[in-house]
Amino acid sequence: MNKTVIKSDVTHHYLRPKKKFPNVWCAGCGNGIVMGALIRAIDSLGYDKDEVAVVSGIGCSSRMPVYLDFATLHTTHGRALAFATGVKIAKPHMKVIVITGDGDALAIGGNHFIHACRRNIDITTILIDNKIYGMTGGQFAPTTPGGAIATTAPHGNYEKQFDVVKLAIGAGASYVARGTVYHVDQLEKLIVGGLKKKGFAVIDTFSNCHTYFGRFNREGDAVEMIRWFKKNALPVEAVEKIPPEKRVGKFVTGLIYESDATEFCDEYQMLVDRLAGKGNAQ
Amino acid sequence: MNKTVIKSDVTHHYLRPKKKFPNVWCAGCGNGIVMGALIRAIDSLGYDKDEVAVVSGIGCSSRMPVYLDFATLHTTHGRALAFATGVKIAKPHMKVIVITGDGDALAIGGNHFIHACRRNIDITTILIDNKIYGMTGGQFAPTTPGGAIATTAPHGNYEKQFDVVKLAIGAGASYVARGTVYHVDQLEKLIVGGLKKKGFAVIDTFSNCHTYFGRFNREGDAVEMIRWFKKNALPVEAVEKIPPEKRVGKFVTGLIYESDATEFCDEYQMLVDRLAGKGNAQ
Amino acid sequence: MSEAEPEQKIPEVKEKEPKYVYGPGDPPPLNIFLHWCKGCNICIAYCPNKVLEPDRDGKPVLAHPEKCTQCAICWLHCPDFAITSNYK
Amino acid sequence: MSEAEPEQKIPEVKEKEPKYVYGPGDPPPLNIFLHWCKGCNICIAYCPNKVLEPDRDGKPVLAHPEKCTQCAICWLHCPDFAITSNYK
Amino acid sequence: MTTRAASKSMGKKDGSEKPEDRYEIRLSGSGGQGLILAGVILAEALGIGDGKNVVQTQSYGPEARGGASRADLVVADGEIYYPKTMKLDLLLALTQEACDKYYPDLKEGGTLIVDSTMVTQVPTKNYYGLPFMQLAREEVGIVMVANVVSLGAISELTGIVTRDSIRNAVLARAPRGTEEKNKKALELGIEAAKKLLKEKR
Amino acid sequence: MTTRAASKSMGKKDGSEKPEDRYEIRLSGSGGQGLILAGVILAEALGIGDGKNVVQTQSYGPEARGGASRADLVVADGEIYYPKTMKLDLLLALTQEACDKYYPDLKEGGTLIVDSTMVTQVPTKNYYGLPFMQLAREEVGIVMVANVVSLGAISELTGIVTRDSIRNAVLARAPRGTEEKNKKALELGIEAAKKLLKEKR
Amino acid sequence: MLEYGKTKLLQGNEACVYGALYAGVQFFAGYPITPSTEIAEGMARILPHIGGKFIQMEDEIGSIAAIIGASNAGCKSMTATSGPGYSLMQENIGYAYMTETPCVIIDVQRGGPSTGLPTKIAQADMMQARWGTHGDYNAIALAPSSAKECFTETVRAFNLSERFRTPVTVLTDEVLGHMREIMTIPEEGELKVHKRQKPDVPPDWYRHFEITPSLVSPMAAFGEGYRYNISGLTHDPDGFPTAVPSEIKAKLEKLHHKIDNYLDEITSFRTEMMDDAHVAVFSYGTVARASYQAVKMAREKRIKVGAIQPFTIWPIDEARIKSMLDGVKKVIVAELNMGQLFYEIQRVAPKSTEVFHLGRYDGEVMTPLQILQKIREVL
Amino acid sequence: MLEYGKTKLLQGNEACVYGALYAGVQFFAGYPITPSTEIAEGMARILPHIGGKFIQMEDEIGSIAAIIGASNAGCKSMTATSGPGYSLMQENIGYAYMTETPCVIIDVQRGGPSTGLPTKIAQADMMQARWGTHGDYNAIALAPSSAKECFTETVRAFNLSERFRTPVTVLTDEVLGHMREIMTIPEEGELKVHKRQKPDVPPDWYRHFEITPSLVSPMAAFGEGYRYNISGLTHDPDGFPTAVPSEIKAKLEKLHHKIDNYLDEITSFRTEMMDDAHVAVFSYGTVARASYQAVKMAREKRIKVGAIQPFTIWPIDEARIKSMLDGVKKVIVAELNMGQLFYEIQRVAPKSTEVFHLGRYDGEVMTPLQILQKIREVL
Ligand SMILES: Cc1ncc(C[n+]2csc(CCOP(=O)(O)OP(=O)(O)O)c2C)c(N)n1
Ligand SMILES: Cc1ncc(C[n+]2csc(CCOP(=O)(O)OP(=O)(O)O)c2C)c(N)n1
Ligand code: SF4
Ligand code: SF4
Ligand code: SF4
Ligand code: SF4
Ligand code: SF4
Ligand code: SF4
Ligand SMILES: [Mg+2]
Ligand SMILES: [Mg+2]
Repeated sequence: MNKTVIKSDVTHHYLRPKKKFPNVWCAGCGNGIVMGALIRAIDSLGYDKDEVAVVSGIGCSSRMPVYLDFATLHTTHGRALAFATGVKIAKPHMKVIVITGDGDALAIGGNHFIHACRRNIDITTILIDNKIYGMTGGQFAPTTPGGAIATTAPHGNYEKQFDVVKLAIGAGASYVARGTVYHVDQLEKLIVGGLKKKGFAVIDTFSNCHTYFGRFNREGDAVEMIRWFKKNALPVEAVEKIPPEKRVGKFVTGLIYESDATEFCDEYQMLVDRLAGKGNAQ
Repeated sequence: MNKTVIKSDVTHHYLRPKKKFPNVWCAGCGNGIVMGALIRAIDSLGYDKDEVAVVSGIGCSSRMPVYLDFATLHTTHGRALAFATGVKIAKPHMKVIVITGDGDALAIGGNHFIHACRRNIDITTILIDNKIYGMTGGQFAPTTPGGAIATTAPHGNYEKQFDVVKLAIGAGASYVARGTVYHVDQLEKLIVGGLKKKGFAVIDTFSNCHTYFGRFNREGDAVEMIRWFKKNALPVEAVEKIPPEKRVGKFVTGLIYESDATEFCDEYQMLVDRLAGKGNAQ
Repeated sequence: MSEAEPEQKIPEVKEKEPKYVYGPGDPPPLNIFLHWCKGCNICIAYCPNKVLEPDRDGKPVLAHPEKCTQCAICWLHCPDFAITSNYK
Repeated sequence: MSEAEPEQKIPEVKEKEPKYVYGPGDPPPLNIFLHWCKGCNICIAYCPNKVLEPDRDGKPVLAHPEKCTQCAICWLHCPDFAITSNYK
Repeated sequence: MTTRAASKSMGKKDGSEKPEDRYEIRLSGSGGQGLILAGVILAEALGIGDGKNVVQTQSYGPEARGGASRADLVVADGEIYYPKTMKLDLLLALTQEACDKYYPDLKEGGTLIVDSTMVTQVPTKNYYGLPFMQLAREEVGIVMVANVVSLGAISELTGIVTRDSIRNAVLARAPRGTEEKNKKALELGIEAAKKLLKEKR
Repeated sequence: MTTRAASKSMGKKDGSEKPEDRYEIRLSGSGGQGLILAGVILAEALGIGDGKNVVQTQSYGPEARGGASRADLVVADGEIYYPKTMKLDLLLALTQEACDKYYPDLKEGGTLIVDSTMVTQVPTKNYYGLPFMQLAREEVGIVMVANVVSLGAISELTGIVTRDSIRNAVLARAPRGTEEKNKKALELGIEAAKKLLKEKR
Repeated sequence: MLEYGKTKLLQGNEACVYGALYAGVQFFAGYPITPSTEIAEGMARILPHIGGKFIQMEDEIGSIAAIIGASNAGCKSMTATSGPGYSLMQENIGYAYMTETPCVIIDVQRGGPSTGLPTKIAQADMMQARWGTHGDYNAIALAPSSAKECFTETVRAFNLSERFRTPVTVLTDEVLGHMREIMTIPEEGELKVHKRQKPDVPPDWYRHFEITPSLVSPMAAFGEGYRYNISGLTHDPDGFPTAVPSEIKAKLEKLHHKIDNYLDEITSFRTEMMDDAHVAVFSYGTVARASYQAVKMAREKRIKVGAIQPFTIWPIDEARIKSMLDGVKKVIVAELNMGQLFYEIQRVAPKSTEVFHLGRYDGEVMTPLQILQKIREVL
Repeated sequence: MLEYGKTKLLQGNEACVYGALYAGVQFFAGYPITPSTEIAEGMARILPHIGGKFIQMEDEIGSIAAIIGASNAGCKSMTATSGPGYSLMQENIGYAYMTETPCVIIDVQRGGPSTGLPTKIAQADMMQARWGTHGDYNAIALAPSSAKECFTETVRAFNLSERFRTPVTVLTDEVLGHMREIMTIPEEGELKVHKRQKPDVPPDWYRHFEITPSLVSPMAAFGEGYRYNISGLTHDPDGFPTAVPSEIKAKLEKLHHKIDNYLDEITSFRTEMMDDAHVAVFSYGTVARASYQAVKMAREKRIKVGAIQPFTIWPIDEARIKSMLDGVKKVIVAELNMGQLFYEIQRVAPKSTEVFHLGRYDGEVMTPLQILQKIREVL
C-alpha cells in the first residue's frame, strides 16, 4: 500500500452506484467506514475485481456486498462462512471475503465460525462488531456488554460475552486481529494482512450502532461512539508498556495472534496431488 | 467421596435393567466405563435420583441416558445442550448432566456448545471423545487426528482438529477438564468436580471406538486402545515437571482450567429479585 | 460548492503531508456529494481544522476551505463516500 | 462360579486396600453376570493378578480366585457392569 | 358513529348485518416526526376513551428507515373488517412529500390538514393549514411535540375524538417530566384550530 | 432360468409380460461370519458372471450389530420387481438360531443347507449338512473363510451358479494375499458337497 | 403485565404475548426475527416480573430445543419466529411431535422463500405448518385475524397443545403482527385455560407414552418423582427405542389419531352469510377480514355470497368443510400465496363445487375490491 | 471410479454416486447420516481422484450452504442426507429456490418423525420435498425404484437442476439405498448430460435473474468476468433487493412457472398394464416394485388392474394423471406412510375415480400380498 498518497476517490471505482446509493444504513453507521477500508485494502493489493468474492449473511453489516462491484453473495442469517467455504473450495484462486455481524457470525453462525477457524480455510472475515443486532432493531448480541440495555434485555443484559479474539484463537484461526472504525488506517492494514494471510483470518471490527446500542445506552451519536473507540483502544504493541490499572475498560487492537498452520485448500490439493502420483484408487 | 470403600454394585442401583441390558454398545466400548464413573460420581454426592436430569444428543455415546434411572432426555443430534438449557432454566435446582459425543458436541452441536460455555450455565457436560462418529460407522470427527483413516477420510484425514480444552476455555466455560476411560478414578473425581461447580463444566473424556477408529487405524482392540490412554496421559500437575521433549504425543489430563465466573441461572434470579424489589414494570 | 474567500491567509499546520494551498481560482479542496451525504456529522466533528460546518440539514459546508490540509480524515471516515478531494 | 482351590496361599500384594482372604467355603471373590458380559477382555487383560481367564466365548472365568486382591480394577473398567464383588 | 366530518356509509344496510361505518385517517410526514406515536395516541383516545373500534396500521419496509412515514387509522362503532384504509376521510400531511403522495388516497370531500409552512403547494383549496412545527418550536420550545399540536388541531377541526379522551391519551403516553409540555402542545393545537375555524367562517 | 433346484414360476404366463421366474436365496448365521460378503460374491457371480438379474438385500437395525445376520438374494432372468424375498428357494443357515428363525420362510421343497456342527436340530429331514466352520478352521486354517466354503457347497448342491463365475467372483473380492486360501476354501466346499451328494445317492 | 378486563390498544404481536400470559406461559425462548420480534421483546420485559423464564437463544434451533426441554421440565412453553426461523426449527418440531411435548410456536409470516420480504406480508407457510418436518405425524395450526384473535388463538394454542400433548403453531402475519387494535383483555376465568394432565398412578406404573383409550397420555414432569426416558427415536410406551413393527405402527397411529379423533374439539370456523350463499369466499388471517368486507359489498349488490374463515388451519376437517360447502356452487380460496389452502379445498370440496384460487403474492394485503372482482368473475 | 459400460453390483447409494459422476458432479458437501452415508463415503473416495472437491461439513446446514456456494462458483454440486438432515437443510434449500441455484439433494428416506428409525424404511418426506421450506416456490423431486434408476434419476436430477436453475431432490429410501442390484453403467454419451447455460452477453448486459421468455436465465459463475449480486431477499432481475410489488410478483411467478410450464420435460411415469385396467395402483420408489409384482399376481387371477409409477414426484402433472386415470374406476395409492401422495391423487383424480389409500408405516416394506389384498378389497 502506498501510504503517501491516499487517493480519495478510489473507493468509487469499486462501488455499484446504479440505484444502490445512498445505502440503507443509518446516517453515521460504521458499516460504511468499514466498507471504505475494505475497498482501499483490496485496491492496494491490486486484485482484479473478478478474482474477489464477497459473501455475507443477514444483518445491517451483511448488506455490504450489495454495494460492492465484485462477485457478491448475500446469503442467509449466520451461514455466510459455510457458503463461502463452498465458493473457496470450488475456486481456490479467488480471494474470498466474508462480511458478517456479531449476531450473524457469533450467535446463529457460531458453528460455522469455529469450524472455519478450525479448518483454517483461506477466507478473510470482517466481523463488524457493534455489540447488538442492528437489523432487527436492537436485541442483545453475544457481544453485548453486561448490564447494557437492549430490546430483549430491557432490564439490563445479564448474559456473558464472547471474547471474539479468544474464541477465534481457541478454535484454530491463524490470523486474529481487532480494529475499529475510528482507526481506519490500521483497519485497512489489518484487512490487507488478513487478505495476504494464507489461512483463516478474522478482523474483529468495533463499529457503532448509535441508532440502537448508542440510543439505548446513552452512548451518544455516531460521533461520540466512534470517539469512544479512539479513547479506549490499546494497540497490542503498547499493552505491555502500560500499567495494568490503566488497561481497565480498554480493549486491545492490532494483530493479536498469528500462526503458520497450513491452509485447508492447500491440504486438499496435496491429497489430490498425492493420489495422482500414486495412481488410481480401486 | 468415600475413597476407602469402592462399592462394586452401587452402579446397578442407578441402572434401568428392564429390557435395556445388555446395552447396544460394542463389546469393550468405553461408553460403558464412562457410565460407571458417572454413576459413582452421582452416588458419591448423594443426589436424589429425582433431582438429576441427563440429556443427550444422538450418537453411540448419546445412548447412555436410556440406561440411567434418572429423568432422561435423548434428543436430536447436536442439540443436547440447547434442550438441557431449557431443562435447567425451567428447574434450576436440578442437576443437569449432558452426555455427548465429539461429533454431537463439536460438529453439528458446536454452536450450542460454545454458547453454553459463554453463558456459563450450570450444566455438567461429559463429552465422550472417541475421535470418530461411531454411530454412523466411522466418519471423521472434528477431533480425528490428521492422517487418520475414516470412512469419509479414506485417503487419510487432511482436516485440522479442535482442541476441546482450548475451545471451551476460549468460549467461556468455567470448568474444563480432561479424563480417560482408563483413569476411572480420576474421571469420577473430575465429574464430581464438574457437578459441584456452579457453572458450565466440560469433561473431555477420551474413549475408545475400537470398532471403527481402532480398526481403521490399526490401533487394536478395546484393551489396546485403552492401554494407549494409560501410556500417554500426562496429569496436569506433572506437565511442568516433565521436559518438553517427553511431552510430545502425550495429552494432558486433570482439571485444566477453572474460573469463578457467575452462573447464568443465578444471574437471572438476581434480575428477578431486583425487579421484585423495585416493584412492577410498566 | 461554498463561496471562497480569496485573500485570506492559511494558518500554519504541523503536518508532514504537503500543505494544500488554496488560492484564488483554485477548485475547492473537497467535493461533497450532498445526495449521498446523510448529515451524520462525522466529517465536521473530526476535521482537525474546523474546515467544515453544518448546513440547515446538518450536511457539511466547506466553511473554511483554506484551512484544509488534505489530511484525509473526513473522507476516510465518511460512511457514505460523499467526500472526495480535488487534490488526491 | 469357578471352582475354588481351598488350600492355596495368597501371594503378598503391596496394596493399602484390606486384603481379601479367600478361604474354604467362602463365596467367590467376584460375581460375573455372563448375560451382560460381552467378552471384551478388558477385565482379563487389566487384572494385575491374572485372576481371570477367558472361556470359549472370551468371557472371564475366575481361574485364580485366591489371587484376587479386590483392587476393583476389573469392575471399574467393565463397560457392561457385569462384575460385582462379593466383598464390597 | 357520527362525527362532524364523518364519511358516508360505504354501502346500504341490507338488514342482515350491522351496517359498518368506517372512518379512515392517515397521519403522514417524515420519519422522526412522531406520527406513529400520534397514531397510537389518537387510536387510544378513540378506542379506550371514546369506546370505538380502532385499527391502526403503519408502513414498514424500506420506507420505514428515514423517508416518508405514516400511521393509518380505521375507526368504527361496529366491527372493523378490512384493517387497512380504503379511502381516507382525513389526511394529515406534515411534509410536502407526504401531501403529494397521499392526497390521491383522500376521498372526495375528505378532510385535508397540512402543516402550512412545510406544505406550500396544496393540491386543493379545501383544506386546513396550520404551522404545527413552527408552533411547537416557538410556543412549546420543542419541535418534537408538533405531532401533539396536530392532534389538538385534528380534535378541534373534525370532532372525531372527544376532548377528554385525547387529553387523557396524550398524558398517558407522555414520558415522565414532559406532561406539561404535551398538555400545552395539545391546547396550542386546539386553540390554533379554533382560530382557524373562526377565520374560515 | 433353469437350475437344478429352481422354483416353479410363481404365476402363469399371460403373454402380456415376460414371465418372471424368481429364485430366492438367504444366507444366514451370526454377525461376523461374513454372510453379507458371501451374498455379495454370490450376487456378483450370478449377475456379472452368469448374466442374471440379481437383487441383494440385508437386514439392518438393531440386529445388525452382533446377533443374527443375513443376506438375501433374488435371482431372475427377467426384471425383478419386488426386491425382497417372498418365499425362499434356498436357505443357508450357519447357526441354530438362524435355522430356527428362517426355516419357516423356506418354501415347501426348498433347499436347506446347514452347518452340521452348529445346527444340531434341523427341522426337516430334507436338508444338506456340512461342517463349514470346521472345514474352514481345520483345512484352510482360518475360520473366516467358512462363508466361501459354503459358497462352494451351494454352487455344487444347487447348480444355480456356474463354477467359473463363482470362482471369479470369490477371487475378485478376496483381499490381496488371501487369494489362495479363498480358492482353497471354495474347492473345499465343492468337494465336500460332491461327496455328500454321492453319499446321498 | 397482564391486566384482566382492561381495554388496550395492542399490536397483534403484543396480543400474542398477553394471550400466552393468560394461558399461563412460564417459559419463552426465542431468537429475534422480523416481524415477530415484538413477541420476544414483550416476553423479555414481562416474564422476569412474574417469575417466568425468558432466554434469547443462539438461534432458532436452540430456541425450539430449549422450549421442548423446559416443557418436559413442567413449564408451559412458547417461542415465536418467522419463516426462516420456522424452517430452521423443523427438525426439532418433529422431535416435539415424536415426544408428544406440548409447546406453542408463533410464526408471524412474511414474504418468502428464503430471507424474502422481512417487512411485507404473505401467507405462504401454511403447508409448511403441516409438512415442514420429515416423517409421519399430524399437526395443529391456528390462524387469527385480529389482535383479539391473536390473544384468543394463542390461549387456544396453549390449551390444545397441553390437551393433546403436541406442538401447536399459530400462523399470523406481518400486518396482523404489527397492526394495533382495540381489545379488552378477558377477565380471569372468562376463557378456559387447560392444565396439563398429570399422571395419577404411582411412579412405577407410569408410562410416559402410554397408549390410553383416549390416545392422549398423562404427562409427568422432570424432577417430580417420576423418572422416565424421552427419545426422538421411535419408541415404545415407556419411551425406549423400539424397532418392533407393531410398536412403531402403534406410535404413529397415536400421533395421527389423537388429533384426527378430536376434530370437533380442535377445529373452529367463522362463517358469514353462508345460509343462502351460492358463492363462498374461503380465507383466513388478514385476508378473511378483506373477505368479510368484500362479501358485505357484494351483498349490497345482491350477490349471494358468503365467507368462511377457518381458525384452525390444520387439521382439515373434511366432513365439516364438505357440509359447509354443500349447495355452494363456487368457492373462491383467497390467500396471500400462489396456492396452498386452495389445494386442500380442491381436495375436500364436494364434487359439485367448483374451486377457484385467488392469490396475491406481491407483498401487499389482498383488498376487498380484488375479492369482489373475483366474485364477479366466477359468478 | 466410473467405468462406462461396465456391469456392476451396486447399492442404490453407490448408484447415486456413479450417477452423479456420470452427470459431471464436481463438488460434494455432506454430513453423515444413516441410511445415506455411503453416498458421502463414495464421494470422499472418488472425488479427489478426479479433481473434484469433497468436504464433510460441520452439519447439514453447512453442507447445503457449501454446495450452493460452490454451484454459484460454477461447480455441479450435490449433497445427500436423510430426514433429520433434510429438515435442517430446509432454510437454505429455500435460498437455493430463491437464488435459482442448481444443486442436487439426495434424501434417503427413513422412518420418522424426528430421529425415528434410522435403519428402517419409510416414504414420509414426500410432502416435505414440496412444502418443507417457508414461502412461495415450486419444487422438483424425483423417485427411483432400483439401483439403475438411482443412477438414471440422479443424472436426470442434475440435468433438470442445471436446466431450470433450481434445486432438485431425489427421494430414495433405506431399502433402495442399501440393496445391491446388478446394473450396467451407461456408455459415455448414452444418457444426455445437460450443461449449464452460460450467458452470451457481455458482462455489462448480464442480469443474473433476467426474466427471459423461457423464464430460465443463463447463469454465469463467480470469477469468470461477470460480477453480480445474489441475494435471498426478494430481488429484481439484477439480484438487488426489491420491495416493489410488481418485481416481487414477477420473481415469484418466475419461480413457479419456469417449472409448471415444462411439465412435459420434467415429469416421467412408468405404467404397466394400464390399457384395460379398472383398478390402478399408484405408487413410487420401492413400493412401485411391490405393485408391479402384485399387479402381475392379480392379472394371473384375471383382475383388470394396472400400475402407475411416477418418477417425478413433484411437480404433479394434473392433466396427465387425470388422463391416465381416465376410465379407471378405482385407484389405490400405496405408500409407506399414513397418507401423502394419496392426498395429491385425491385432489387431481377425475371425479369419477374413487381414490383409496394403502399405507404401511411400521418400518417394513410393503409386500405384493398386501397390495393384492387391497386390490381385492376395493374391487
Ligand atoms: C434464520 C434467521 N433468523 C433471524 C433472522 C433475523 N435477523 C436478521 S439480521 C439479525 C441480527 C443481525 O445482527 P448482526 O449480525 O450483529 O448484524 P447488524 O445488523 O448488527 O450489523 C437477525 C436476528 C433472520 N433473518 N434469519
Ligand atoms: C441431523 C442429523 N444429522 C446426522 C445424524 C446422523 N448421526 C447420528 S450420530 C452421528 C455422529 C455421532 O458421533 P459422535 O457424536 O462422536 O458419537 P459417537 O457415536 O462417536 O459416540 C451422526 C452423524 C443425525 N442423527 N441427525
Ligand atoms: S441500525 Fe445500527 S447497525 Fe444498522 S445501519 Fe443503523 S446504525 Fe448501522
Ligand atoms: S461403534 Fe465405537 S463408539 Fe459405537 S459402540 Fe461400538 S465401539 Fe463404541
Ligand atoms: S481533509 Fe482533513 S483538514 Fe481537510 S476537510 Fe477533511 S478532515 Fe478537514
Ligand atoms: S461524514 Fe459523510 S455522510 Fe457524514 S456528514 Fe460528512 S459527508 Fe455527510
Ligand atoms: S478385583 Fe482386582 S485382583 Fe480381583 S479380579 Fe478384579 S482386577 Fe483382578
Ligand atoms: S470387562 Fe466386563 S464385559 Fe468385558 S469381558 Fe470382563 S466381564 Fe465381560
Ligand atoms: Mg451487530
Ligand atoms: Mg464420537
